[in-house]
Amino acid sequence: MTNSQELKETLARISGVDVRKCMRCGKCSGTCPAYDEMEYHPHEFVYMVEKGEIEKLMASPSLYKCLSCFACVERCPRGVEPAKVVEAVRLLVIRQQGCNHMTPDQIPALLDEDLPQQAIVSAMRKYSK
Amino acid sequence: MQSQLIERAKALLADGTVDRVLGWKAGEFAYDMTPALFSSAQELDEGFAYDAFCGANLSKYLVKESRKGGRVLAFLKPCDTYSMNQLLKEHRILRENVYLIGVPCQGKTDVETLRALGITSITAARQEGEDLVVETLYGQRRIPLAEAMAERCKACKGKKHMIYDERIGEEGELENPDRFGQVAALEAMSSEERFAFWRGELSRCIRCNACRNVCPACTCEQCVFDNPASGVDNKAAATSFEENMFHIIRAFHVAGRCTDCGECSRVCPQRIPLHLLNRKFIKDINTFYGEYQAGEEAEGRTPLTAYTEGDVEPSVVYTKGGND
Amino acid sequence: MKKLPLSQMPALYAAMAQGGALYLPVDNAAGDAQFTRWQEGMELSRALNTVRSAKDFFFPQTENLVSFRMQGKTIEIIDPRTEGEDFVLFGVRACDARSFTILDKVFLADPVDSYYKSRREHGTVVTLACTRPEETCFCQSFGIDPADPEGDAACWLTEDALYITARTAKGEALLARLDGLLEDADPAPVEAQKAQTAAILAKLPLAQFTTRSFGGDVLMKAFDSPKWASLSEACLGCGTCTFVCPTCQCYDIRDFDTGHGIQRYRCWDSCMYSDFTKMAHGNPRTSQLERFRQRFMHKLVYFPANNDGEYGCVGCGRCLAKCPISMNIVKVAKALEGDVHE
Amino acid sequence: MQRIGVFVCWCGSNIAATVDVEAVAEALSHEPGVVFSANYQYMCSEAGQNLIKDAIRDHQLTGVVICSCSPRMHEQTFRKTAAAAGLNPYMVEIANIREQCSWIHKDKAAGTEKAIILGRAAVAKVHLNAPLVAGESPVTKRALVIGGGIAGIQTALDIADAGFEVDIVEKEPTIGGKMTQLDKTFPTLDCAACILTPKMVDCAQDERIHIYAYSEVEKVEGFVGNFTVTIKKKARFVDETKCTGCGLCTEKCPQKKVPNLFNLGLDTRRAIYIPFAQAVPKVATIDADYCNMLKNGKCGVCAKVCTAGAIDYKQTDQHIEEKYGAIVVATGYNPIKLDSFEEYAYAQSPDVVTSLEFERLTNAAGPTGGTLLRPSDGKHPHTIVFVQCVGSRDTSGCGKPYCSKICCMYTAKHAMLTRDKYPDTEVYVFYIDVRTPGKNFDEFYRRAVEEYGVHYIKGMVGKVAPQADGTLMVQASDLISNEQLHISADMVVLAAAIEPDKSARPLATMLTASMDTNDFFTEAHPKLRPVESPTAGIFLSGACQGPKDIPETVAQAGAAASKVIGLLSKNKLTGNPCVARSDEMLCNGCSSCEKVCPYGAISYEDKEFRMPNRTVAIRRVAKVNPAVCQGCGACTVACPSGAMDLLGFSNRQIMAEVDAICK
Amino acid sequence: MQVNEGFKPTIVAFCCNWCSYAGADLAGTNRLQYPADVKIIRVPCSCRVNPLFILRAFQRGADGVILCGCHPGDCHYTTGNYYARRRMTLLFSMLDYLGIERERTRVEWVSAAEGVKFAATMNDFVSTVTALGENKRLEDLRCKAN
Repeated sequence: MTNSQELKETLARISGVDVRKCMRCGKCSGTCPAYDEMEYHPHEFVYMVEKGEIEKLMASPSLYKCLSCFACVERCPRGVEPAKVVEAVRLLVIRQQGCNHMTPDQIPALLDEDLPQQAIVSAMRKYSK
Repeated sequence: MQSQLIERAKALLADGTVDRVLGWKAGEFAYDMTPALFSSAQELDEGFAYDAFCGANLSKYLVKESRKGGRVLAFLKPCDTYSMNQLLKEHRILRENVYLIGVPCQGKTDVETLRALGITSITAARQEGEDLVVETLYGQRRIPLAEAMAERCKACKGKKHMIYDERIGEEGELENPDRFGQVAALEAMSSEERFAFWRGELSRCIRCNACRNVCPACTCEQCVFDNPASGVDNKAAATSFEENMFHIIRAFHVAGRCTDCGECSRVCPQRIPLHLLNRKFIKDINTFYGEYQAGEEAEGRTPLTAYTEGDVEPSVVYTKGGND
Repeated sequence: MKKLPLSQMPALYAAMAQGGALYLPVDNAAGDAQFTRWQEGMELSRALNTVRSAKDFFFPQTENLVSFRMQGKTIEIIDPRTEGEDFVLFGVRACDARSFTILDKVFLADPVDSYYKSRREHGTVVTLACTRPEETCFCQSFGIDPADPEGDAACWLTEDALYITARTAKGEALLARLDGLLEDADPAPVEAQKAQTAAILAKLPLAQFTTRSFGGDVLMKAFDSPKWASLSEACLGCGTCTFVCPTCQCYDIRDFDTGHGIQRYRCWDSCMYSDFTKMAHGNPRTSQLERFRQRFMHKLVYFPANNDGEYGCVGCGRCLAKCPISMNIVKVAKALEGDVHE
Repeated sequence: MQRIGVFVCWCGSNIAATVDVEAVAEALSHEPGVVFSANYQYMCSEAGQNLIKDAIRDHQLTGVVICSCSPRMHEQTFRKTAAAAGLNPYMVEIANIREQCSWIHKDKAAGTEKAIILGRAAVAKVHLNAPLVAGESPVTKRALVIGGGIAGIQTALDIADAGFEVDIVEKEPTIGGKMTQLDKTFPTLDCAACILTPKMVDCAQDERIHIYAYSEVEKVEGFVGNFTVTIKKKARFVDETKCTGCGLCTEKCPQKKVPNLFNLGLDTRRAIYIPFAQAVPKVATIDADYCNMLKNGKCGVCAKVCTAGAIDYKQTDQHIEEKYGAIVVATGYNPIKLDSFEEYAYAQSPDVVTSLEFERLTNAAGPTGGTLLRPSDGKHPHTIVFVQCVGSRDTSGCGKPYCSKICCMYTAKHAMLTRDKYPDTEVYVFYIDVRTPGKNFDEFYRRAVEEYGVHYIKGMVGKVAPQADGTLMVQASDLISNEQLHISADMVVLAAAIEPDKSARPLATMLTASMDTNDFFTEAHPKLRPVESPTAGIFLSGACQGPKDIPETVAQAGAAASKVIGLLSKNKLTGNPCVARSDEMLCNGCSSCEKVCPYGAISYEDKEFRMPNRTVAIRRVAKVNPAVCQGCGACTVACPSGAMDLLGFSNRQIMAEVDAICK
Repeated sequence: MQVNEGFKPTIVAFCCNWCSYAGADLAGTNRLQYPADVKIIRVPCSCRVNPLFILRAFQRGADGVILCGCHPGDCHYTTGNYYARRRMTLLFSMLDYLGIERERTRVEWVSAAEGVKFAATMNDFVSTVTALGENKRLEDLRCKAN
C-alpha cells in the first residue's frame, strides 16, 4: 500500500467522511468565510483527498485558516462535511512522528509557573504518540 | 358472595332477561368445580357454587352458548372479561345473546398449586383470614392464601372488569404486576440453557390438547393440527420436533390475541409453564410495537394485523431486544 | 417374603437394571413423579403415583408399525421392530398393575397385537403397596387392594426395609437374580402395614363409591339417560382423561411422510376428540355429548359386557385430579346411578 | 396421480455448460409421477415448444415441469404452449436452473445436483397443482382522471377522442394546473397559455368529458374495470350552472386583501374570484376563509350584483358516487418549501424568489403586468442571480435526493428572456451541472450563454445576505477560476426542487397504488410499463410519477390514455387465477384476514351450515372477491385455522417444495 | 468465525416474486456466485410465508432459512412485507427463546435491482450457517436420510 493510500484510509477513519459523496457543487467554498485566506479551498480539500493528494494538504497553511465554523458542513447538500476533512488532515499532521513530537526532556523548558500541570500532562499524552 | 350470585341469577331468570345461567357447579371435593348451565331456580339452589376454587374462564363457552338461541347469563371474573372482549372482536360471540355479570375476584386458589406444595389428599378447605386451611386425610395444613393461588393470580392484571352488563361488587383497580420476570430470566440464559430448559419442559407434553381446547383464543372450527388436509396435522408428538412445533405454532397463532388468562398453564396435566411462551410474545410485542393488552377493547386491530412503517427489523433478534 | 434394608436400595436398583432397563417413578422438573429409566443416583419418588400411567411401557403413546422406503418409483416395506430389551418396571401401584390385565384383554385377545405382546413379554412388573392413598383414589371399588398389589412381584416399603415377594414365574426369576441382596423376612410388618392402610381406605371420601349399578342389562337405560347433556356440557374435548388413564387403549394409525418414505405409526387416540374413528363418510359421533358418552359407556357398560364384568377403570383417580373442568367418571357414575336403576 | 413431463432446457450453453442436462432429465425421470423426460437445446424455440406439445398429447401429461430460465422470463410462454396442447396453463411449473443455478455455479457436479433438486421441487409442486381458470369481470366504460393539469387534460382528451366517457377531478376551481402559471415554454419559447388554453376549452366543450373542478376524490372502492369512486365537490357558494363568469362580483367584492394564490401571493384578489381569465370552468368561487358574508353574515354584495342569481351562500359540499373502469393519476407537482434553506434568505427578503414566482413576475397576466420589477420596491433589477439545484440532489435531509430535471432548462429560459427584454441586466446562473438531454435543449442553453451573454458560473451560492441598501450580497464559489465571488444583486431566483403534490400520498392509500420513498407513484415496471401503477387499473400521467417537462408529460399522458383505451375497449377482464380462497368449513369469521388484505378483497357473510341431526348453524365466514384479490397471500398467514389458502401457491404446494428441497 | 470444513448446509430461501426473486435472477444474470446450498422457493410476497413453512424446512433437514422480500415501503402489494416483518420478528425471537440458534433464521430485503446484495447476503448466510453446523435443535430424526 502506498503512503498516499494509507493516509487516505487513515483520514477516512479519523474523519468518518466519505469524500466520494461529493458532487462538486462548490457550495462549501461558496459559503466559506475564510475562503480568501486559503490556498486550498474547502471543495479542493475534499477533491484532493479523493485524489490522494493529502501530503500537499498537510503541508499547506490553509489547514489553520479554517475557522471550523462548520458552515460548509451545515450547507453541504450531500452531507460530505468538509470541515471534518480539514480537521482530520490537521490530526494527520499532529500524529506524524517527529512533527510536533514532544519528548520528556523538552518539558523543563516549557515549565512555567502559570501553566497548569495538567496542560503539560495532556500535551505529553497528545504529542508523544 | 355465592348467595348474592344465585339471587341475581334467579331474578334474571324470573324476569326473562335470560333463560339459562352459566356458572360453576360444586363437585365431590372442596375444589373440583365444574362449569355448568342452570336453567331454573331449583338447579341454582342445588348446585351453583362460587368460591375461591372457581378458576375456570367461562368466556369460551359463550362461543357455543351464544348460538344456541335464547339468552345466557354468564358470570365473568375480571380476567375473563379480557377474553370476552377478544372473542367479541373476532366475532366469535353473539353479544346480544349473552348477559354478562362481572363478579369480583380476590385471586383463585388452585388445587394443583396446593399439590405442588405437597398438600395432597385434600378433603376440605376454608379461608381463615389471610390463610387457607386445608383438611387432608393426613391432618390439617395451613398456608397463606397468596401462596395457594395459581401463578396467573400472582401476576394478576387487576380486578377491573373490561366488559359487563352489570357488576356485582365495587369496580376494581388495574394492577401492574411484574408479569415478565420469568420470561426475562429465561432471556438472560444462554441459548444452550434455554434449549435445555424448554426441552425439559416440552418433553413432558402428552399432546392431550387441554391447553388448546381450554384457550379462549383457540376457537378455530378445526385446528390446523387436527386437519389432515393442512399437511401439518399430528395427533401425537412423535418427536421432539413435533412437541416444539405444536407449542410454537399455537403460541404464534394466539400471539397478539392472547390475553394472558393463564388457563393453558392451569390445565396442563404435566405442569408445563405454557404461559411463558405466550408471555414471551406479549413481552416482545410490548417492546417492539408498544404496550398492548389483548382484550382491553372489543374492536380494532391486533399487533399482528397492524404495522407501522418504522417497525423494528427482524434483525433486532440478533442485537438489542434479543434474548441475551 | 424377602426383605432388604433401605440402605441397600441403590444396590437393588443396580441389580434390577442388570441385563436390561429399570424404570421407576422419579420426580421430574415439575415435581411430579414420572417413570424414568434408572441411572446411578436416582431415587424413588415419594409421590403416591405418576402423572402418566405405567401403560406407556406396553402401549406407548407412539410406536412405528411399519416403514415404507421409497426410491424413485420403488417401494420397500420394512418392519422397524428390533429384538426388544428386557426391562423391569418398579414401583407400579396396584391400580396400574390391574390396568395391565385390562389391556391384556384387549391386546392379547385374538387377533393378538404382536407389538404389545412383545413388550409384555420383555417386561417384569414390580408393584409397590400404597400406604397413603389420596382423596381421588377409588381402586377398592373395583376390588383392588392397594395394600396388597398384584404384579410379577410385589413390594412393601416400611420405615427401614423393603419387603418383596414374587407372584409369578417372572417375579421368581427376578428375585432369583436379586438373591444376593435379599434376606428372608418375617411378613409381620407387611401385615401390619396392610391393616393400617385398610383403616385409611375405609375413611376415603370415595370409599363407598361403586359402579355395581352398571352391572346387568343397563345399556339402553344408561345410553338414553337425559343426564349426558348436562354432564358433557362443559367438556373441552381434550384428551387429558384418556391420556392419563391407565386403561384407555384406543389408538389411531397414521402415516408420516419422512420425505424418503412413509412411517406408519400408531398413536394414542382419544374418544373425546372430534376426529375419533373418523371414516370416509365422516364421523359417527358428531357431538361432544356423543363422544363424552362413548368414553363412559365404554368403561362402565360396554367393556364389562364383553369382558366378564370387568370395568374399564381401575380407580387410580388420575382423571379426577387432571380433568381441566373437573368432570370425571365418579361424577358421571353417581349422576347416572338413578337412571340405570329405575 | 399426475402424469408429469419434465423438459430440461440447455439454453444453448447457458445451462448446459454448468449443468449436466442429460443427468437432470434422467434423474427426474425416476421421480414419482414423471412419465416423460426430455432435454433440448432451446425449449422456448418453436421446435422446443412443439416437443412439449407433442409430449403432452402423446403421453397424456397432466402436469409439466420445465427446467429452464427464470419463470419471470418464460413462464407465460410455456403456459401458452401447454394451453395450445390442451393442458391447463397452470399445470406448468418452472424450475429456474439458469439464473439461480447454471449462471451462478461453476462446479458442474454441484450445479447438476442443485438443478435436480430444483426440478424435484417443481415436480413435487406440480403433483399438487390443480387446473385454474381465471375469473372474468365486466368493465365500466368510463375513466377517471385525477388532476386537471396538462397531464390530466391531455389524458382526458385522448381518452375522449377514442370515444370513451372521462371525468376529470381537479381540486382547484379551474383546470390547467401549473402550466397556467407559466409564461413561456422552453426551448421554443411559445406562450404557455396560447398552447394550453385551447386544450382547456376542448375539455370543457367535449361532451364526453365531465369536469369536476374544486373537487377531490374521497373514497375509492372496487378493482380494475369496476371502481366506485366518491368525489367530494367542495362548496363554491356559486351555482356553476347559473354563473356566466362575467366577473362583476369579483370586481365589486369589498374584501380586497386576499392573497392571490394564482400569483403565489405576490398580489391580492377579492374573496370571490375567478383564478384567471381563461379559467375552465369560468365560474366564480367564494373563498370561505375571507368572505364576510360566510364568516359573519354581513355583506352579500356579490349576491346583489349577480344578475344570474348564481350566488348561494348555503351551498354545501356534495358527494357524488361514480363508477369507472380505469383511473389515471395526474396529481402533478409543487415546488418544495424553502424554509430550511436559511442561507438563501428566502424568508427574509422579498427579492429572493422562486422560479415559479419569477414566472409570474414576467407574465403579462401576472402581478406586474409582465414588467420585471423587484417585489420589494417595484424597481427594475439590474443584477439577477439564479441559483440552481436548490433542494435538488440534496441528501442532507433539507431537500430531495433526486434531480428535479426541469430547472436547468427553465433557468436558461428565464436568464435568456431577461437578457432579451432587459439587456442592461446582468444575469448570473450558478450551477452544479447543466443538464440538457432533450431535443434542442443544449442548443437553447448555449444560446443563453453565447447569444444573450448570461454568465454561467460553475459553483454554488453559499450565502445570500440582504444589505441595508436593499441589495442582496451573494457569496458564491466559482470553481473554474477557483475564487470566491461576492455579487451585489437586486434579485435572487431560486430553482426550487419539485416534489409530488401533497394530495398524492393519501390518494395512493385509497388507490392501493405504491409510491417510492419520495412519494412519487411507482410504475408497474420502470422500463416496460412506465405509465401503469402495479395496481391493476391505475395509470400514471405526468409529474406524479417523477419530475418531467411538458413534452414528456404530454407524451406520458398520451401513453396512459392509450393504456386506458386498451382497457376500456375490452368487454370483460380476465383476472389472475392465483388468488386467495377461503374454505368456509374451516373459517371462523374472525376477521384477521380482512384486516391484512390491502385490497379490501375479503368480505363476510352469515352462512347456513347443515349440522348433524338435521340442525342448522349460521356462521360468519370470509369470502374472497377473486376479481379484487391480487394474490399476495397476507391473509393465508393471518388465518390461524388455515381456512385461507392461495391458489397456485397453496400451503401444501409450498410445503411440498420445502420437503423436496430439504430431502 | 470458525469454518466447518466439509459441511454443506441445506438452506431454504423464500423469495418474493417481485423483488427478491428478481434480485436473485439479476445475481444470476450478472454471474454473481453464491453456494449451491441455497435453494430458492418463489412466493408471491414475503407475507405469504407461514411460520409453518419455516418450521417445516427445519423439520425436513434445513440448516438455515432465509426470507427475502421487497424493501419496506416497496412491497408490490403495498403492505405485505410490513406484516411479514412483524411476523418474522416475533417468530425468530420465539425460536431464539426456545434455544434455537438465532443465526439460522434471517430476513433480508432485496430489491429487484440488488443482485449484488442478493449474492452477498447468500454468501454471508451460508457461511454463518456453515459455521453453526448441522441443525440439531429443531430436527426431526424421522426425516434424516437413511
